[in-house]
Amino acid sequence: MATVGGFLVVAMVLAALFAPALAPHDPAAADPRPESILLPPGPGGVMGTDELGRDLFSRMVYGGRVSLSVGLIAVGISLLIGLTVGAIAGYFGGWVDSALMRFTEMVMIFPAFYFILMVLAFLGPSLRNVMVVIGIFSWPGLCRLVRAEFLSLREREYVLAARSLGAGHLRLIRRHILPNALAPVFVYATLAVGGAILVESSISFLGLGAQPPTASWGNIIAAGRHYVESAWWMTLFPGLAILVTVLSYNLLGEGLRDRLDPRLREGRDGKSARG
Amino acid sequence: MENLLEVKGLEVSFPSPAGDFKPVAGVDFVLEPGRTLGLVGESGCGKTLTALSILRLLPPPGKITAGKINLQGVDLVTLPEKEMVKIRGAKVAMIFQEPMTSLNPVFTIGNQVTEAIRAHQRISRAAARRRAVELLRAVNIPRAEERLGDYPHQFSGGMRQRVMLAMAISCRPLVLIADEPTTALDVTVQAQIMGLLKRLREELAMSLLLVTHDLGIVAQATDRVAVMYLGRIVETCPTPLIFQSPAHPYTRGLLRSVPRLGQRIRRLQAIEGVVPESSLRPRGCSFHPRCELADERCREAEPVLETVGDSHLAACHKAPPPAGKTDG
Amino acid sequence: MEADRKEVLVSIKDLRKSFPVQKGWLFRTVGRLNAVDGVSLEIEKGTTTALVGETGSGKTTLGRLVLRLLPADSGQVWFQGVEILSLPPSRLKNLRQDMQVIFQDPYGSLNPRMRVGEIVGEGLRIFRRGSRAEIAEKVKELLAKVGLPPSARELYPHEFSGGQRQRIGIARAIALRPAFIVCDEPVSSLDVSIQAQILNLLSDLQEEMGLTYLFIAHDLSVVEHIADRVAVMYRGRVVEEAVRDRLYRQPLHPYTRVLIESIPVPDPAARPPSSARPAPDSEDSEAGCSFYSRCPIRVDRCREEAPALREVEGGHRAACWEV
Amino acid sequence: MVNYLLRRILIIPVMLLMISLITLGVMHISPGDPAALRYGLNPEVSATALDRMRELYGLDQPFLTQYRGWLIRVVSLDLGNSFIDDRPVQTIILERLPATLLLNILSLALIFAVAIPIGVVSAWRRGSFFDRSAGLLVFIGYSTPTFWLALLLIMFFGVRLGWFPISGMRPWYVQFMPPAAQLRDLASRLVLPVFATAFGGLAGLSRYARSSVLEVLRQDYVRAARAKGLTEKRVVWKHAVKNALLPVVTIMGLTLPSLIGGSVIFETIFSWPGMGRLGYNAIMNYDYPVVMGVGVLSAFLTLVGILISDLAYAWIDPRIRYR
Repeated sequence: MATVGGFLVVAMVLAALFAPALAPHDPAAADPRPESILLPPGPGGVMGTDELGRDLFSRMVYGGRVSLSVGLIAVGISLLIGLTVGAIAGYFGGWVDSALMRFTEMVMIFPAFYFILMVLAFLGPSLRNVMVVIGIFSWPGLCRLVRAEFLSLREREYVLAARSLGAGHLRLIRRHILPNALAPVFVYATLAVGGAILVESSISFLGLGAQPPTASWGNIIAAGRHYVESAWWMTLFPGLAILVTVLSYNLLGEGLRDRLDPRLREGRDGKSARG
Repeated sequence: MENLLEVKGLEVSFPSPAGDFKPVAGVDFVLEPGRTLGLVGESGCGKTLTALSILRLLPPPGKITAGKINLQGVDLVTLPEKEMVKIRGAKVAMIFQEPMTSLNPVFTIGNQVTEAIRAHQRISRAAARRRAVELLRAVNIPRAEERLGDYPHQFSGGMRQRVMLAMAISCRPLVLIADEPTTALDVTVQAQIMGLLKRLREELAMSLLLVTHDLGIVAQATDRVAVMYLGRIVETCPTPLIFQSPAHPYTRGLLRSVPRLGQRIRRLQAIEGVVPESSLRPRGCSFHPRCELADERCREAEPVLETVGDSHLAACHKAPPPAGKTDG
Repeated sequence: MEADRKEVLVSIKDLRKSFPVQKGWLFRTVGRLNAVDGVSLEIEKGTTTALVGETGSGKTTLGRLVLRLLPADSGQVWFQGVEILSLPPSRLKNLRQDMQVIFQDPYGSLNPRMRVGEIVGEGLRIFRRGSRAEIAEKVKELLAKVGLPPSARELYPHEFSGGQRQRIGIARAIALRPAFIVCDEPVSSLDVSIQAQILNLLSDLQEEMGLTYLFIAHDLSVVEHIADRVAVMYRGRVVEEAVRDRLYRQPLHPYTRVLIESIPVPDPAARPPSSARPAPDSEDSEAGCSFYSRCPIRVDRCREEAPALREVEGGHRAACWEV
Repeated sequence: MVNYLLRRILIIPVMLLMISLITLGVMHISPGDPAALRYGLNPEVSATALDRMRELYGLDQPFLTQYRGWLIRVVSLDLGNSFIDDRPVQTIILERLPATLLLNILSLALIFAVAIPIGVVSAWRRGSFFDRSAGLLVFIGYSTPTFWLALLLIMFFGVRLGWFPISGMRPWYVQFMPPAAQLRDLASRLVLPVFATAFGGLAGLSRYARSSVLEVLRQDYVRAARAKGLTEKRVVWKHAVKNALLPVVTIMGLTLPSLIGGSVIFETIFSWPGMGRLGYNAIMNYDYPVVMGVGVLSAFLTLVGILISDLAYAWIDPRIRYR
């Protein structure tokens, strides 16, 4: 499962990197003559053309760049915030923890999507803003995970042993706590990339993400929405692309979880069955 | 005496990609009516899995792959699951090592005890409730009637084990399996639970299969003992004999390494080496790498349980012949 | 008896620690639990002092307070003439070289992502005791000392059995040549055959390195084997303390007696363990003796007034009105 | 318990404060930002809006003064008037609220009714054909962009097959029909939006329920229940399900924000006259008072929902009910 997911993820990253080589046409090159708009998939283009006569396949390839970069950077931002806040809360505990967690809870139950739309509309929709805003609203889950790991790890006896050997805060975190907390964080981050891509596509669909003429899967669907009855390909292909991309991150994440997180491993090894 | 429960050649396997491994590899013992058999061994020797096999409650993917478990002449190994449900809790009951987690936290004690009663007896709710109160009194829980409405978290570990015991005896089982019933409890509570167990066994004329690692408990509470090592029984005899004249070097080593109250010695005599993983069972006698008497034969041929004395069996090439007795 | 007394290495004075009692998922504080409730104890150099008690008696907490792995609420701990609870962190670090700890759980006490060599050598690296090569050499020696092959350095903890892991933990604890080690139930999760090996190893090391142990345990038979002095704890207090032989031959406190009588002896001819009265469902009164409700020899005074630990005779202390 | 609930309720004003602060902060920056006007979908509206904003909030004044003014209005339940049609914001929102509640409550009910049985059966029959196919479906469902799914539904069931109407909730002509027919009309209009709204949560929750039941099935008390002689059915549906519900209920509370976010999309796609579409249109038209009103109310609804899920948790778990 992880292998399939990993393969797809790599393939898609490569496609995004080499988009100019892969796309047969300029994604923004319009050809608004009646005979070249809304062409079904065929010799003119493997995925047909859109309402402005642009080659849909080329637009899809470039749209992939948008989705991937938004997904990765937004998760990067949320990792940065989540790891920092979670580590501080979990390591120091006490009132620091309470204060940070109250705050995290609030962000968590915030009707984030609505506020993302609002912020984007008021500050101006741009891809950079989309990444930042998604990152800012999506860290609480990660933060809680990191905190829980830190809270439990810092009570482990091997951490106590290191403390009794005179290890300082930095050494404890770097050598003893962080390495043991990273596996679930990594899994979570992988799954979060899929989630961020979904959010980005919804935002673009609502017209507040990537702005035309930049192509993104979400805004292609938004444009295709008006031709649902006549040009199904404009809706179908970008949707499938999102589905497959998100699916591959989820597959990768779940696969990693099965391998890295023994608590969720379903098959039991012999040791746990020892009498 | 007629045998109530007879286990013959029991083998438990866990399939794994690296090949099946057999934590229980040929176990034989009999349990006589009204007697207590102690199943003794260190962690990983397969004693708990042996006990769970009798109720067919092995954790997946574990399976019984060979052997017979005869209860009053009925083989439990081949019994359909539908019939097996009628045995569990009714004819054979079990209590476990962890009283803290063996009760469901979201149901009241009353609910769980009456549930055990009504699983096998067709009686009204009210009657089951009355019976539950009787049972809680039988295991010395104060204010039994009030406590029916309480939840497990309102009970201490010792009290929870009493509740488990109440459920286990609710259908007057023929056999009670107690898997390390006091290991998780403090020594003073342990003494209470063991006393209670002994009393109930006598009053209800049950047979008790007591799984334990504690030779003190064996000495105090059992009639007969079976010592397990790496999934096999290496020695079995009436309890006093194991302390007077242990025949297997492992048993001797075990007895020597236990610190005893009031008998302080300069140095404990440890058994050297470590217990290997059951997946890496040594060839020949599985104890030979740790045995000071081991020779070529022990490395090659696996010893079987043989009579070494009056109802005393041991699986050792070096065990003394039936006539003579050893001083250990 | 007093004349035999050796130099005191660790002196604990009126140590206290309470934890908030939080219940359920809401983690609301419903009261405070006095885990360690005014304990005073002296530990002589080169000896083993055992701390015995049941679950929740506060013995593990006491061990961690003494090492300052947990902050105490009040009280003092003197170690080699220094009061360590008031020490600033900078000076505490140096002190760490002289006091170490061995834990109960050989599975949880070793970092699963570090090689054994790194685990054992960590203290040496923290205090820069030599170059890389010197530390590697030192680690080999330490492993040999606890009975492990030098090849163990390259392996991870999960590749060892429980007893071997406990040896690794011991090697880590003695790496800096400490004077004092808190052994927190070091053998209670091991099988008896392995338990004896580890107990013997601890005795050998004590002899060789002149170590002082605070040996925390719940098993009185093990304690009798290894301890020079024994302190019995009940609900956060020391209720009896004496030289080993005195404590086992003439236990004064009723709790100690119950404890000793409850142990099943591996001898079918021995008397069966007596079962004491069950624990109460109600809490004991705040003011009185904490053992009141379970005590077979209680009198009215015990309910009103808690007895202090006092010397009965020849260094034998007990906290009971009836002795 | 009471204490906890109080804290949960107290968080509401704090949360509302934070929301209004963010909203106002963003507004404070944005109207002066030409970028907003350039990218605005309707420059004329935003230009008028800007003037009205100045007038309404006193944007020339310092931020805190503005905020104080706004707070006073909120406390006196005066959210201002819409820039578009000059009606009071409360009135507009109250008109739209029932439609949103109807949609979301129905989809919540659908999620619960379908996801939990799927999760339980998958866990119980782990590795079976049912489990594997449910797992696959759930996985795909989890990765599907739901707005796209909604379009496909419209395309297929609405346009091609013509089974269901594709937009609106209550067209004007409905009032001339008999009540039963009105209800039937509403039901047919609800099918697609409810399904689309529930889809994402359905996948997530059934997977969650499955792993939660699996976890419970590993517990000691499940083995103990089997040892009592209970049938497998009873073990699963009584002992496992109630425990497994605990984490599911918690996650349910946390699903609410995304349900509300989903309302924006689905109500827009299905032309559903609810709060989500109201909010979206207000955002696109820079109708600040309405934007703020919808934001505050949806935050409030989320908090109420989470409060309900906390109560449900406490109701199931006796460890909380009895402090």
